[in-house]
Amino acid sequence: DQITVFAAASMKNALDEIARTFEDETGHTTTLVYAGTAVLARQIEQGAPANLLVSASVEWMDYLEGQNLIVPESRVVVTGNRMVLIAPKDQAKPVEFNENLDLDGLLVGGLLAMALVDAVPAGIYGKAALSHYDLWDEVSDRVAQADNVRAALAFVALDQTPLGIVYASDAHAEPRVDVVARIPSHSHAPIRYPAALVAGQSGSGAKAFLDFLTGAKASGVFEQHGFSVPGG
Amino acid sequence: MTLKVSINHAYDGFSVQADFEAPDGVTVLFGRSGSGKTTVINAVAGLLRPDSGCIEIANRRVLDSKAGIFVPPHKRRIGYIFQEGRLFPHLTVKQNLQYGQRFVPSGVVCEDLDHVVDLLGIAHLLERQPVGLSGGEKQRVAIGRALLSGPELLLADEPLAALDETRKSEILPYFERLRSELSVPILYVSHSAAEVARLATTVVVLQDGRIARQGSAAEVLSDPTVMPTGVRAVGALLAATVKAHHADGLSELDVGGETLFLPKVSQSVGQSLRVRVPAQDVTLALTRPEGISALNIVPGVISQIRSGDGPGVMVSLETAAGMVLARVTRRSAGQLGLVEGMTCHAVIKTVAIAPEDVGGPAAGA
Amino acid sequence: MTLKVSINHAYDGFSVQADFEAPDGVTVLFGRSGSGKTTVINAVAGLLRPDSGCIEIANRRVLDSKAGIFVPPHKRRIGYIFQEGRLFPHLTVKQNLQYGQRFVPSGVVCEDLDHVVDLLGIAHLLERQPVGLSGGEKQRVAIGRALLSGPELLLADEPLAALDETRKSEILPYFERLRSELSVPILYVSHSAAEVARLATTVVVLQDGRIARQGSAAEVLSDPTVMPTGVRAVGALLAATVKAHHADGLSELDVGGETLFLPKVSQSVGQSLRVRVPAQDVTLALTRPEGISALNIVPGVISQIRSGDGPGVMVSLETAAGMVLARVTRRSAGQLGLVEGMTCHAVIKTVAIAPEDVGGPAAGA
Amino acid sequence: MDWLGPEEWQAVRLSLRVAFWATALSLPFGLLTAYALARWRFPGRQLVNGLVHLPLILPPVVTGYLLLLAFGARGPIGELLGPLGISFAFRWTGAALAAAVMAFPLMVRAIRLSIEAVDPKLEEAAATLGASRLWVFLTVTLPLTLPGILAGAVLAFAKAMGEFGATITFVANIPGQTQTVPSAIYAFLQVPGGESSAARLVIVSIIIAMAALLLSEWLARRVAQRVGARS
Amino acid sequence: MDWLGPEEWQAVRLSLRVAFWATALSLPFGLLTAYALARWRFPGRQLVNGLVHLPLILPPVVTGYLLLLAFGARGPIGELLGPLGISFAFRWTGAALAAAVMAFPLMVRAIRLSIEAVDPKLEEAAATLGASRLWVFLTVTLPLTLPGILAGAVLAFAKAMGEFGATITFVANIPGQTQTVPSAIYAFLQVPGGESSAARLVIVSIIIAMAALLLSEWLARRVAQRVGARS
Ligand SMILES: Nc1ncnc2c1ncn2[C@@H]1O[C@H](COP(=O)(O)OP(=O)(O)OP(=O)(O)O)[C@@H](O)[C@H]1O
Ligand SMILES: Nc1ncnc2c1ncn2[C@@H]1O[C@H](COP(=O)(O)OP(=O)(O)OP(=O)(O)O)[C@@H](O)[C@H]1O
Ligand code: MOO
Ligand SMILES: [Mg+2]
Ligand SMILES: [Mg+2]
Repeated sequence: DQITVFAAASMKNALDEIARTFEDETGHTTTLVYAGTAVLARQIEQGAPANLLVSASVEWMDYLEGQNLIVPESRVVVTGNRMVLIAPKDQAKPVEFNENLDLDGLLVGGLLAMALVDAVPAGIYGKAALSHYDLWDEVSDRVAQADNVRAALAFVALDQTPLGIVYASDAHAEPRVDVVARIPSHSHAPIRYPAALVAGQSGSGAKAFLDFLTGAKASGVFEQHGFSVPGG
Repeated sequence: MTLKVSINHAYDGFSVQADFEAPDGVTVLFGRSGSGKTTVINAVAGLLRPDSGCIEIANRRVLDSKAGIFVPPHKRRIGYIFQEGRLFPHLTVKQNLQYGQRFVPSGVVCEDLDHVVDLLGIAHLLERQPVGLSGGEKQRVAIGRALLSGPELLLADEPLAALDETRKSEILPYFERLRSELSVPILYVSHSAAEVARLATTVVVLQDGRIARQGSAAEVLSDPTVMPTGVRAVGALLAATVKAHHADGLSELDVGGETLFLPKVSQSVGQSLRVRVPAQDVTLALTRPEGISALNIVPGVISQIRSGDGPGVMVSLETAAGMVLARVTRRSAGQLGLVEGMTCHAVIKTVAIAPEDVGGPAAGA
Repeated sequence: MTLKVSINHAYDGFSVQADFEAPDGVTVLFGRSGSGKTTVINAVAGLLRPDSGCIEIANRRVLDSKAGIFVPPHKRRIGYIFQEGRLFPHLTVKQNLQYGQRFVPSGVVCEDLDHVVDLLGIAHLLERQPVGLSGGEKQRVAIGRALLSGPELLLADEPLAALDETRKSEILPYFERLRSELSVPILYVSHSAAEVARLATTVVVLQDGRIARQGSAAEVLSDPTVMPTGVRAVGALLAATVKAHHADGLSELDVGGETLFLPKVSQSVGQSLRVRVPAQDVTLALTRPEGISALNIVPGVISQIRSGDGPGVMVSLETAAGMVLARVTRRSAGQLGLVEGMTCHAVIKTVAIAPEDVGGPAAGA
Repeated sequence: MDWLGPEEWQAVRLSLRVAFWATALSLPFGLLTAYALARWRFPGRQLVNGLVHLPLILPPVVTGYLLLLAFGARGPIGELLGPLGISFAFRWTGAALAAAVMAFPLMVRAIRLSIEAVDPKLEEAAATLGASRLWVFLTVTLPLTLPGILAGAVLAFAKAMGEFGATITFVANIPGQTQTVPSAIYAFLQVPGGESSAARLVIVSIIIAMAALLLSEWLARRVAQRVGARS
Repeated sequence: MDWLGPEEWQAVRLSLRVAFWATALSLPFGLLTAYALARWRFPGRQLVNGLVHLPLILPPVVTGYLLLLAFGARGPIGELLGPLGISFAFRWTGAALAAAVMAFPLMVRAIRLSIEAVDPKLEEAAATLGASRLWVFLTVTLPLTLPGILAGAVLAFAKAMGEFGATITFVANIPGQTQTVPSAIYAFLQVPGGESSAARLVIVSIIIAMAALLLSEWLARRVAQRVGARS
């Protein structure tokens, strides 16, 4: 079969690898379409030719489910992630991320890079974590919000901001940044990447790919790219 | 009637009200700057929709404001020669010439490209772009282009005004050839007496937006009261026939039995032509002067003496050659005791007749 | 010397090589179309950088190709009057006039706006935009604008060429007034004999990019071999003084003791002026003709008879009024037996002298 | 060149195709709109003018979203055209539509200016020679406007080559179908280590766009020469 | 109007400020570039022309990224200007810079065309009256180019109002500092159900841009009248 997968852009590296393995093993061919989750969800709403959606946002998956645009039974969480606090390489010592965190001191007048805190999942999680430790009000007007988490990562990687909050998977792949703190996952809603078959478009191939995504090989690849299995 | 015009049009502060009929041949719309000539000719072309009126071209009604008829320019079957040429800069001369050909209704017999090119002497220009042409060359191409669109009426709005004297005398003969060799009637706007003299079958004089006079070229040119360009342009128009060309560079013309010598004219022996004799170049003598360098001395009877505001009087002399006008000072007229009915001689200097005042055969004249 | 020019410039297929000095007064660059006049005047203005040469304006060297000197146009202290006016469309007439004033070097005494406005009769136009002006009005403003920039040399490139006869005769007097009332020297490009006659102190004749002749207006105009516009433009230039204005509209002039009657001239009694008498308007008579309407009969001695290619010969007559030229047919000359040394009479028709041939006092002439 | 992978070459080819068709197919509409804005006085003229400029004013994402709503498979226009076999949704044709819409204001501006520069007197002259309004337009206005049309077209082409926001929002980023060079660049920029791949694509787009630009300047000069500046 | 929240109003005000300064400050450079491209023949002219067009050709994200590399706090130009107290990084000035860069090709195009339409004979005339090249430019070329400059400026303003990709990549989205209307719209579109909030901001930007457009057309007509078309 020819399977078209709509997937959140930040999963490109991992999914490309998984899809290759899947193709090799099954003989199916896959087309991976990457864009922001919001864009993909809207397109599915408008009848996009996707067999499968891998979302970076639980909310959008809920929304599509509410519109009966996905096959609810097929919905699974394929992987998860953690948030981390990062700094440009070799510029900061590891710290603890808790209510005693001296963000002010760490920022030294600079900004904290994040994804859009009210719109993009990575930003929403990050803001939740900061709020959880009562750090949000202190820094809220010093957050440089990027349109996606990659751009936030770039700010730190290019040494434009002293700190950033991004996914562990992003930090993992970017050699120009150091993780200075892992953000406790209980401080925000669990980070999950739900996937589901698109209603009316679900062939057997798509189902097979979805199964493959939840399989052990895929989990291994996800882990290699810094994703962490939900609950793990 | 080739053309019937009856229009009213008002601009801010100026109105044109013109009513005339133009027969075959060349009708010159004559008038000073701002008298409304362009307004009239544009109305005929359909480039201007007058407030009201009625226009007929070759018995087709192209405008009738009462009946709500307004035929757009491209359906009027006219050819318009503009003062500035308006050649299409992106086409070669040949393509410019051929531009209108494709729009000629089938069945209409139309001028032949080669013939027109010949007539206008532009064969060597065909492959060039208009940019490099001189003003005179441009105008000849513009004439050809208008001709080749198969018009039932040619319009020309001061086609020579932008040219210098040399170019002017280069182009005028082409219009004469159009008049004599082709059957298309022409409505020609001008404020030059020389052009009227050479081209006009009929003259329509416009003054301040009104028709002041209509008549033959000879009538209008000899009338100082309507000459829009002033008394210096008044003159007689004589119809002549070429009798001989002489070896010393003079042509001998017969004008109603009288002989006139002019610097060599282009017509051949036996052909007729018209000669404008400006009134200011005519001297009057009581007796035939002897021992004088002027070759042309024509006797006649004074039929009228009109004086204007200036120091001059206009004397009309009935001669065998036709009416000759002489403009002399009031003082001379007094000293010579000129009165109507008196016999005297018109002395016309041979070399004073300008080449632009000697024209081709007068169609219909 | 006000202006020294010595330049070489080659275009594709045409080269200009001009070398002349212009004294104070009006120097007319005279030549037919394409002879290189604009090239020369643009080199003087600095709008064209000639291949090589040397130009001095009022003893300032503005071009010296050897020394690598090239003063840009805005530092040459010239005023240039273009054929097409080139008024700034976004400025009012007044602003156009004042445009150059701010660039006048301090310390230079410059024409006064009111004086220039008066001189040119444009007071009523000051608040208008150039768009609505007639061609003649535009040119007057252009003249004023050039004057007010405090130039040490005025340049004019056929400033009247784009105008019709009426407008021309409207503007010419203003140039005469410039010549007589202001001290700025003028380099004036023209191909009109009438303009040369009225304006020129010195004439430089250009032919095919070379200087063919340089001399006073009277000399050049009377020489058929260099007249660029052909034999019809040749004529004598007479220096006259107004003796009286008569009630019948004639002015009586004294020309070297001879009396000449002309239609009323604008100069007042006692003032001097120049009159161009075109050769073709002069008739020769062996004896003083009687009973003839021409008022001006001047006796003289034939000093030269030149014949050209055409049917005419040019007869120079030494008279008390100065040299008078008559163009008569070869046939007449033969019939009358004209030879050098012979005495005869020049008959000049009063009304044949065109108003544009009668000019203001000749500065330096 | 082996420094672009097959998928990248595919994106380059697709971008060229998209930009070409976006330009070619919007040209007649651009011409018509420019002519109408330049020469006609009709009620609602300013409205049309404003509408044409909208894609310039709005964030591309919004334009893409509006296109998605209108031309998507479920959108009103999409449903209308669907039975005719015309579909834009998630196909390269849709990418072309998005690029065309985004480039339209630039194209119209350029053409309009050059139409306004054509002397109406030449059009009058053509009419007196028997040419109807349409013929006048085709044989006089159009050729004289050619330099402007060229400029407009190449501007549109360049813009189409670079369009991203509206395209990805409207037709996503499907390799081989809707993944143009800019979306490929975007995708590369979304993953760590993608910068160098992105940079290679950036260089390719610059080369193509520059070539188009140079070509157009050269053509415009040639046309201008032939037509004769200020004749 | 109470249908926009205070933060949205802030975005509107900021967008206006950004677009205004982006237009105003890039205008002199746009003029100079347009003049150079229109009137001077210098080596590398086509290169400059190409560079000017780059932001049109490249995906905005790339432009934003390049701006970040050059003008960011650690970028070569950023480090140069930093000590002078000029900083673009994460400030509204950076948003203005990004908008200016993105709008620059449009501005230059429009101005260049109108400079090319100015008759050099008028400039010559001014020189003979004593005006130096600069004066000629200021008193003749510039006023005669005004309609084109206006058109270019308003085009740039409109584009600046709509610019998003380069801006957010360069200076992020800091409410009150760099959150322009387009980033606010983008943010709304990222969450389910955000469409209606986005729509309100879209309408506001349309109104503003249309007003600018109408104003410019009106001004251009007035100027053209005063200057006298084809005189
Ligand atoms: N579009 C117009 N609006 C207002 N007035 C006009 C318009 N066109 C012409 N006029 C005026 O109408 C009068 C006649 O103009 P027209 O062009 O018909 O004259 P003309 O005889 O052709 O003059 P010319 O010999 O100068 O060409 C002039 O006073 C002119 O100012
Ligand atoms: N830029 C140019 N390139 C090539 N040839 C030129 C150029 N300018 C002028 N010429 C040629 O040089 C010759 C002299 O031109 P110029 O304009 O100086 O003559 P002119 O005497 O002013 O003529 P006119 O009376 O027609 O204005 C002409 O043959 C013309 O074709
Ligand atoms: O991959 Mo996302 O939708 O930018 O978080
Ligand atoms: Mg007229
Ligand atoms: Mg010249």
